[in-house]
Amino acid sequence: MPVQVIVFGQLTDILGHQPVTMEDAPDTNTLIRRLNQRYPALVNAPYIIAVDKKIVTGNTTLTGGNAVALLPPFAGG
Amino acid sequence: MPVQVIVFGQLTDILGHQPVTMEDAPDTNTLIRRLNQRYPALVNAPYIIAVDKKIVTGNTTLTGGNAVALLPPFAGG
Amino acid sequence: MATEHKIRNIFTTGPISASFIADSIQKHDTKTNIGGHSIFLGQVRADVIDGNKVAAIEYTAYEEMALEKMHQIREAIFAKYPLVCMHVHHSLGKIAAGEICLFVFTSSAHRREAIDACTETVERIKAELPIWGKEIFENESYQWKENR
Amino acid sequence: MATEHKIRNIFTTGPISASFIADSIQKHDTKTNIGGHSIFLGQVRADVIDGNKVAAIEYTAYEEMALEKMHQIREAIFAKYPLVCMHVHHSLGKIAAGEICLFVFTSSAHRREAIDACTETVERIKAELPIWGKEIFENESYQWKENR
Repeated sequence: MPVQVIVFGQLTDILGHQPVTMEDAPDTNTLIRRLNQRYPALVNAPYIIAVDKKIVTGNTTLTGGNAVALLPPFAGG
Repeated sequence: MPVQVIVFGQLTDILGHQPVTMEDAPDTNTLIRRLNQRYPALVNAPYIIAVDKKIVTGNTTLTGGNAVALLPPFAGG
Repeated sequence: MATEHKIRNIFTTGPISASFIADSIQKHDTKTNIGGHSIFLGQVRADVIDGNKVAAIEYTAYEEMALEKMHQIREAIFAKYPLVCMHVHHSLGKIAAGEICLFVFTSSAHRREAIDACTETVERIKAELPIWGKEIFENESYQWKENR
Repeated sequence: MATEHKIRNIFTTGPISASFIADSIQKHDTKTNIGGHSIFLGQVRADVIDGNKVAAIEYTAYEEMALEKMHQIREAIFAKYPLVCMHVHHSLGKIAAGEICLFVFTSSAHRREAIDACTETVERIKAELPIWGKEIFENESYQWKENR
């Protein structure tokens, strides 16, 4: 099941500005493992994960329709 | 020794807007006693006393050069 | 850091206009060490008391004493908070309901200091400056404003 | 009192101008139940880091998520404080040092509620909205802004 991943802030230095499509990502743990393989600089980057604009903690099941976003520390204002 | 007394706010309803000159007021206690005689409504009015723009507490000696002000509760802003 | 400030006038006759506030904000765009501004505006409320609506407040002050006191407050606030600048304006005369009568404006590198300095300055202005307000009702009766 | 609010846009491209702020203030002169306004303005600081001076911050956001979150914050603030109104504006894109990038404006009958609501909203915006800032130095290098 392919999942679209978008990133923001300093993570765009690693993954770029375009959504990245990851094949075979049944849950967020698997997704992150695969992203870490493809983008080794991601391993030590701080971020939280949002699925469909809600922050998730712990491993979360994904379907092809989910929008996954990796969010580095917020810096508004 | 005549002393000039100015008042503000609700006290202008009692003493008016012009400075009041009080004769023979060697200290603030005497001054207030004489003012209370002349303006009975002053007795129950809340205020603090400033001599030369400094708030005084307790009886304070006056000279003819002092500016005495009676200040009802502040209501700025 | 000890900072020397002159006694400045804070009083202005009539309401404080939005354009005056905008000019004041605009002037800070060259002070690039500022990260946060905190502004408090006091506005005259059309309170209804016993069926009478407040149409305006007429402000008076013991101006000389108020300016000396404001100077002390300013010095104390600058000693306590690392501010870049502080501006205070208070209206005198008749200010209609809906108009602005107090403008306190503090700026600092970081937000917390600007916010705390502004709040403390507003509280001290209300508690310590010899200023009075006559609440004038629509039927032309009045009562003297009391701060809470 | 439960108040229903729609999701509103808070984002504006480019800096927030003093005249925009003035217009926003001016619009409140008919709301005569307001006694106090509290305003916070965030301004881009020309910090010097390792000899490089910040010339601008380029803001980006996960806009959809930020607007949903801001809506929740707004609802929570209105539930907690008796506000008459609240306005929030945040810049996106490149904002030069000295320009304003955040405008939070709360109004209530009494000062305390307006001030507390403004402060809490600013803190929550900084902590909870998915917004990022790229600090662009005069030599065109950059670093990512971190909130403290």
